[in-house]
Amino acid sequence: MSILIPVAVVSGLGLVFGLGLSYASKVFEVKVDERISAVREMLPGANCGACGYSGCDGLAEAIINEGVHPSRCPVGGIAVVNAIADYLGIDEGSIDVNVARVLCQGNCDNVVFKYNYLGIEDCHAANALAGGMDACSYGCVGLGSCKKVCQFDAIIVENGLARIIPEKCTGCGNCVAECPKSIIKLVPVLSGFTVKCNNHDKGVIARKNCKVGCIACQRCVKVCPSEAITMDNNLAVIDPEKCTNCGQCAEACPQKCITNTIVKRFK
Amino acid sequence: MKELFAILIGAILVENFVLSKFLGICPFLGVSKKTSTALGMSGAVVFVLVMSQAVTWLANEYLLEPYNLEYLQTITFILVIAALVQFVETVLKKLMPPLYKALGVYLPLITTNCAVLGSALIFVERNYTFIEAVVFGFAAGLGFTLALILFSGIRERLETADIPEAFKGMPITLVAASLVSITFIGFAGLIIG
Amino acid sequence: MKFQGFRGGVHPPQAKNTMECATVRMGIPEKVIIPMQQHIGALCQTMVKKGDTVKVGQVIGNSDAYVSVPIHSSVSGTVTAVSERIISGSNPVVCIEIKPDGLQEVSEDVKPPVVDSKESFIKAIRDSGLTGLGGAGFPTHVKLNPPKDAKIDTLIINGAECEPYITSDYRECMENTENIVEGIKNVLRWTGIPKAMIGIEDNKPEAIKKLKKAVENIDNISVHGLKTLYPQGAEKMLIKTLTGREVPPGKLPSHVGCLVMNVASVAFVAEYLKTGMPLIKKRVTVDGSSVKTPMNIEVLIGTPVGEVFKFSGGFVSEPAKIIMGGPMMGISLYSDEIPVMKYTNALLALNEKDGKIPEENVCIRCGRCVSVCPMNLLPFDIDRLVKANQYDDLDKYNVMDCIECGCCAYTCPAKRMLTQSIRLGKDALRRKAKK
Amino acid sequence: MFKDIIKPSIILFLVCAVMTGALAYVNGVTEPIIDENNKIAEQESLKNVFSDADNFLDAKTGEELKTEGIDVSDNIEKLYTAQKDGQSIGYVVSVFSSGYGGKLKILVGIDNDLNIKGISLVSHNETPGLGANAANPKFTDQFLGKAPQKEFNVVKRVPNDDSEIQAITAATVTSKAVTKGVNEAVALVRSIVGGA
Amino acid sequence: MAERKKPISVLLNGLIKENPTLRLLLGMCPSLAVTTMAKNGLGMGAAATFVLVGSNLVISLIRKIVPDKVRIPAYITVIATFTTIVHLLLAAFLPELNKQLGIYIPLIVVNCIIFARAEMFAQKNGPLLSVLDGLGMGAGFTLAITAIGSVREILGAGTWMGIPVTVNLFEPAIMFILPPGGFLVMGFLVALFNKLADKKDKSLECETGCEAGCPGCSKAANGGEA
Amino acid sequence: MENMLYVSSSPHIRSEVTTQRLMLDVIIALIPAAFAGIYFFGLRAALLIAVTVISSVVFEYLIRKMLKRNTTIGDLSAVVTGLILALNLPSTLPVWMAVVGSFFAIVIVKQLFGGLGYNFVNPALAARAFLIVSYGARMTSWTPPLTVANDIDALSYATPLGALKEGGQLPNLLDMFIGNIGGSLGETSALALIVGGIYLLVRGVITWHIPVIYIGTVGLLAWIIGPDGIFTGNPLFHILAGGLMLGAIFMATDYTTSPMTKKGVVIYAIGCGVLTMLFRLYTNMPEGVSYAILLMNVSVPIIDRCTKPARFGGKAHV
Ligand SMILES: Cc1cc2nc3c(=O)[nH]c(=O)nc-3n(C[C@H](O)[C@H](O)[C@H](O)COP(=O)(O)O)c2cc1C
Ligand SMILES: Cc1cc2nc3c(=O)[nH]c(=O)nc-3n(C[C@H](O)[C@H](O)[C@H](O)COP(=O)(O)O)c2cc1C
Ligand SMILES: Cc1cc2nc3c(=O)[nH]c(=O)nc-3n(C[C@H](O)[C@H](O)[C@H](O)COP(=O)(O)O)c2cc1C
Ligand SMILES: Cc1cc2nc3c(=O)[nH]c(=O)nc-3n(C[C@H](O)[C@H](O)[C@H](O)CO)c2cc1C
Ligand code: SF4
Ligand code: SF4
Ligand code: SF4
Ligand code: SF4
Ligand code: FES
Repeated sequence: MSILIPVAVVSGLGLVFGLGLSYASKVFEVKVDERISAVREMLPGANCGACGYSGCDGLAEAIINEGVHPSRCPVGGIAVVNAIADYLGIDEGSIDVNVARVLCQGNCDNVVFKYNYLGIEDCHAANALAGGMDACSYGCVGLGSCKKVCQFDAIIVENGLARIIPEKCTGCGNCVAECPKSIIKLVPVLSGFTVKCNNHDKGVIARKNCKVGCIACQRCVKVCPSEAITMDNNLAVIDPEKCTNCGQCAEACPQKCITNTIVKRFK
Repeated sequence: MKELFAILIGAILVENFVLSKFLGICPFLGVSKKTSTALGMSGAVVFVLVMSQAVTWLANEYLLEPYNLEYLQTITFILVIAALVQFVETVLKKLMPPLYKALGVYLPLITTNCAVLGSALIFVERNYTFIEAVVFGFAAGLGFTLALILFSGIRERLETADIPEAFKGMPITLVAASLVSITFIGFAGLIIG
Repeated sequence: MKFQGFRGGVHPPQAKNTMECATVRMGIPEKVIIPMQQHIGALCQTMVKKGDTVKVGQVIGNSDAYVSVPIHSSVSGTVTAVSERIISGSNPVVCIEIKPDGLQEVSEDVKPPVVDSKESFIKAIRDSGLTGLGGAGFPTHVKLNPPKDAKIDTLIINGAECEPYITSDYRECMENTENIVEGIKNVLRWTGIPKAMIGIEDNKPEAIKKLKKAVENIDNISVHGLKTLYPQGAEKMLIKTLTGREVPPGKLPSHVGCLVMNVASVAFVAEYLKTGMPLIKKRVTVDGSSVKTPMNIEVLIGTPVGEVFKFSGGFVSEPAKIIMGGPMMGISLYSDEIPVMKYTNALLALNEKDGKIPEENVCIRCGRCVSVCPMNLLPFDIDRLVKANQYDDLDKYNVMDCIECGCCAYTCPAKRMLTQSIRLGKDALRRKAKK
Repeated sequence: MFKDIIKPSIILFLVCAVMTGALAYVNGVTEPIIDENNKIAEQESLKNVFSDADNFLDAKTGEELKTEGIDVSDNIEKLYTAQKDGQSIGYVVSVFSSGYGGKLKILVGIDNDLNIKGISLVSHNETPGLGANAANPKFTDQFLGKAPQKEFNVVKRVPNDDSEIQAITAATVTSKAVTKGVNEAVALVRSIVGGA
Repeated sequence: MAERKKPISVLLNGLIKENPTLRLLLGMCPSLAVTTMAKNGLGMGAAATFVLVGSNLVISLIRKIVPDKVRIPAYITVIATFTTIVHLLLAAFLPELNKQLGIYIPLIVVNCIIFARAEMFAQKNGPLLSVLDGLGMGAGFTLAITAIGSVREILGAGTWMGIPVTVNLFEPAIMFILPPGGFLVMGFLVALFNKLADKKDKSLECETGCEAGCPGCSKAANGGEA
Repeated sequence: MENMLYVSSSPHIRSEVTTQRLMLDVIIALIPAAFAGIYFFGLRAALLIAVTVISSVVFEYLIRKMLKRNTTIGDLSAVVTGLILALNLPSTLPVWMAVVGSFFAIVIVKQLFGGLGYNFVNPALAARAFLIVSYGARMTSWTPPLTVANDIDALSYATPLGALKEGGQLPNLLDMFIGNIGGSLGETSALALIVGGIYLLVRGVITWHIPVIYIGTVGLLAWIIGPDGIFTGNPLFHILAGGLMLGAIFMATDYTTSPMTKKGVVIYAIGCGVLTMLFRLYTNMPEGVSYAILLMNVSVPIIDRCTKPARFGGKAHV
């Protein structure tokens, strides 16, 4: 008896609740798509918004509801895309693994200053005042606005110049959008030689303002065996498709503004 | 009436669940980042506390006491609470989507919130009547709300504060809770009634 | 009339050293540099090229856009360069550099306009090249032609001149009183606005007296002394003080039936209607701790500021900072090659001590910035969020309402760069909106 | 139907049944022990305040005393009769009082001659280090001995006579609360044994 | 969960890397409420460990047959049973400790650690691993709250496990055994632990530890924003 | 132009007021109260003041060093905290406890949260609360002022509010005004505190709102809730007693822990007044100023949130 009553009471409750809950969940059923949360789990969870949706949740919803391809997420890399594609049973597609690169070498030693900036440490703030304190109006301001938006700690600013650590960069593109000088570009990781300058001034002016800027002397254009280099408004541009990474341009450049940026990890 | 008032003030200020009784700390720490979420959670807690006090009181009075089954309090109460919460959640989701949107996400979290079961255990300990138990639940919920809202304001301020690396996140939150708790000691000697 | 006033404001030291300095006319400079954008609105296209000869008053830049005004040559001479330069903003602006020939030959296009209707009046104002001379540089013809549904009942003439140092508007009132009154009459006549109010801060009693006298016999123009309180001259504050009306956020003065013009702007209207000579010169206050002789100078637009300083007698000490405009709102220049522009009303050269901005300390939450902000904003909070890069929460703080008066940063004991921070926040919000 | 409703319910039912069964079993084992523990604990605590006694009769509650026509204050919880060798030699009164942090429960042992034999704070919620020091013998021992004709009084200095109780520093509230409880207990016993 | 877990690592996991109290911040109420003395920490820890092991075992055994709809009530029933058993045992054999721990013993049932482990671990793993996980987590919990209890007892009462240790060193500061002291000591210990524990692994730090939707974790906070 | 020009965003001028100057003014304003404390409680008071000020500054220096941050002792806020803490202590407090108080104020309440401007409760008051809770007996053993010391039992001297609670002899109002009563070493002399307060007002360091509304609320409530029914209270007694003057003039006005807007300040000051009287009249504690201010400190973020000024030309947004 001393066992029966308690068992009856509690399991009776259990039965009632079991029935009630099951019944209620049937009556009040609201459909949710489990796939969304599954996909959400697979995404990296950085919520960086690089995909163009409101964070990872947004992309997960879009992948399921709008059929957006998982390669929209530039952060997770192939592994994530594969996993999601496997889960959904769709084609993996191709994703370009990009990495950000700062197209400027004008640190405090190389570039000439035009004024003494007193104000908030922020590139936009300085840029609003006559385009920043560097005499070269195209170059890195060096106050680290890009660094503030990089969620992966991939940017360091040293000696007035932003530098990206390619091993950490996921290619999310946040910094690209943030830089007031638009000198950060996403390039395929495997592209090697890059003109690390963004200056479109005439050679004379460029030389006056910066020790390592492109002066449009065209030596690289002439020396390139694969015709991968063209001049765009006083600035040499290398087409990564054509570039064979031979490195002759870098040697020819008198300003040393072409460098081999290929990273060991990706070799 | 005076009794009820004493219970009300007592549970809100003197024996504040969070700050002096240590009940419901998890949601207090987890959901106090933003005042808006804190409001949502508080609403849900008050709601569930009042309902669960009523239901558990009835269960205790009519199921357990008659058969001398006090030792089954824990299991019965928690079962009743879990079922209640889940039921409310399901119903709200269907019938009152706006309210569900506001409170719903917090509901499942409340099952494992000490405050709900704790206040049930406390009314048993103190032999409260039905009304007293419900008022106590309501007051405990208000006390929780008060602490949570004040704390969420503080945490929003901490968000942009220049906190030492090691203390960022939970540690500073706990230290802040400690300071808030010190200030509530002021109420400890409140003579009610 | 009851003083309604606005909330907040500060009392920076007035330093109006040049009150009694009658305007001196400066001659023709070695060269003039005329930027193709000296106003809010569309950039002007250059109408001349290198090597062309130009005459005084000749249109050298113009645009088809409505919100834009033509730009005239202030000298006669030869165009020596058309090139992009950085003036003060982030983007380079096309500038025309002219080497004066010293003859100041006037263009044949310069002749008094024929005004016989509102339309022809507006057109004449546009042709005059007038943009607000109060400092904002908004094309006046746009202002004078408000949307059809806006019923303007008051023309407000801004003679507040609340910034420290500057006295150019005061000199305008003292030296050009008739033109001010006549300009007002013209504007009233052609726009159909029934009455005008002139507002002048009460630290300029002479100007108030003089203008009062000038409008003695005119019913619909009145002169009002205003409490000396920065930023009394900001149009929203002025409207509030004079009429008690508050211009709602994001709305224009016309929304509350007002139109605000600077005293120099109206005086120029009168002058132009009489002579047809477009806007090619500007009265500028030269002052600051590095300047030897503070004075008011009438300068041809396009004159490099270095030459203006030289004309005034040079420096007592090497300037550490040059400001175009007042110390509260003005723009600091990176070079003395920057030219005087239409909206330039003062040039200040400060020495090392005055030019340096103290370092930022942490906010002590003293609340001073909140209590001085005339727009009722919470500058410390905006600053806090901007510094933490939390732009998402910024919308709630009405950042866009800020008129950048600088009261908050001026008053902050921790010397926080609040106004700059808020500008940064505005900038970020604009960028976000664009995205 | 079965899969959606009946099956979950049955399973929950079974889980509950099995689990409660186990519980009821454990309870069956522990219940007597717990009861025994409680009894022993009660006797111990009574003995603590009345060490001469060897047995305590079952308690009468405040209500019961009232029905017997004895004038008791509402704060009296229970009255135990202390026996030695089957003879009633005194009483133990369990009395409530309200202190700084809420209710205090005090046991006061008083013999038939109105000598206070012992005092203990059975439960309290006073601040450790302040009010909680009232549980120390250093404080409670002040009450031992013959109960005063009038009442115990709390003072904040060195007591002049036996009816004065020196308050614990910075915990006057607690000191007064305990004293009030003792006074009520003495009053009750006094009214039972009469005069003396 | 494709990868196989090593029993040892499962056991040790709870001690440091995922210490339920100091890293995942689960079950905060007992961690704060009963830790006025080191002894209470030990007792509470032992009781909770018993419940953890028991419920993990039973749940991992029945996980396959319990349908989703009644999963929560079923698990809770199991946990509540073990809690009550502990309660009864304590009352019978350690009545003093039972009195000290008060309502926090029955409250073990809502201790997030236990439910979280049921959902996160026992639900997905076999009985052996689940028991080990329970042991590890329980040990981690015990260790943590005993540590908190020790600090509070020494600073606040000048004793350790009831033995006076600071007699003439300093007057103990009572605040440490009152509620504010609980929060304060906990805060410092969590800070210390964060520093000691795997630094790189920042994501674990309190915010995303718990996947059971337990209140302490960021899911709760984010849920409200969504 | 040979040298590089400075370029910065407007405004280009700044007012004379600096953080350091404000703190210096507060220190100056506290000097009369400090001297009154030394006069009434003797050299022990001077010792405590010196110890808390020095230890506060040293802790501030050390902790900033430890956290590898810039040194901030130059802004003098640590001196203010130390000074105010000292004025809140009974003159008999053991010196090491005062040092522990400074540690709590500077390290735990202030610097852990980021230092000046970031703490959300008043450091000195929180430290006082910590000491009261931790060493209650020591923190409430008042000695009489030296001026009346000889004839009364030194250990059990009551503060006016203590006397009110216990039904002792109430001091006369003049003694209370001058400071010839028991209490914390800096709170007794209303005269000295008011002199300091006027200095702060004149220097524009504080506005009248908080002190006047706070004290006014206390006076009003004291008058309304009198011992013999409604409107029979003695407002002056409550105004001069306890730490109200010190609290209202120097502690409730602390920038960092008071609201930012005028409306907020009014709510805050009324709240302080109401809570003070609640604590004084309805709790076992004789004194309520500390906890009242601390509780209002804690409410400041929410007050700030609810009192955003109305937008110029429109309704407040959110
Ligand atoms: C985009 C834009 C449109 C404007 N349109 C008008 C207008 O239609 N009518 C008018 O009176 N003022 C107009 N203004 C001018 C403003 O009212 C104001 O005079 C100008 O922005 C300068 O303000 P401030 O002098 O207070 O700085 C406009 C300004 C801007 C920026
Ligand atoms: C903070 C601030 C201060 C201003 N001070 C003056 C002033 O003193 N005098 C003035 O004419 N305009 C001043 N302005 C500009 C006016 O707001 C407004 O643009 C001008 O009076 C319009 O006249 P305008 O278009 O003829 O220039 C100020 C603007 C701001 C934002
Ligand atoms: C945090 C705190 C806890 C206190 N705890 C007690 C207590 O447990 N018992 C008590 O009598 N007084 C306690 N007090 C002190 C009372 O508020 C009151 O000051 C004291 O009882 C008056 O006694 P005295 O006249 O001996 O100073 C406490 C005060 C504080 C601030
Ligand atoms: C008017 C005024 C009052 C102050 N009051 C206090 C105070 O009561 N306690 C304190 O620790 N610091 C006080 N300070 C100093 C400083 O603001 C305080 O330490 C900050 O709270 C630290 O962030 C005060 C400063 C000012 C300007
Ligand atoms: S460096 Fe730029 S692209 Fe790379 S991760 Fe950081 S923000 Fe994204
Ligand atoms: S790369 Fe762009 S954003 Fe980054 S520091 Fe340079 S200018 Fe600033
Ligand atoms: S600059 Fe902007 S925020 Fe600052 S006082 Fe002026 S309007 Fe207000
Ligand atoms: S004026 Fe400066 S110190 Fe004061 S609140 Fe504003 S930002 Fe902070
Ligand atoms: S242990 Fe989580 S709410 Fe109490």
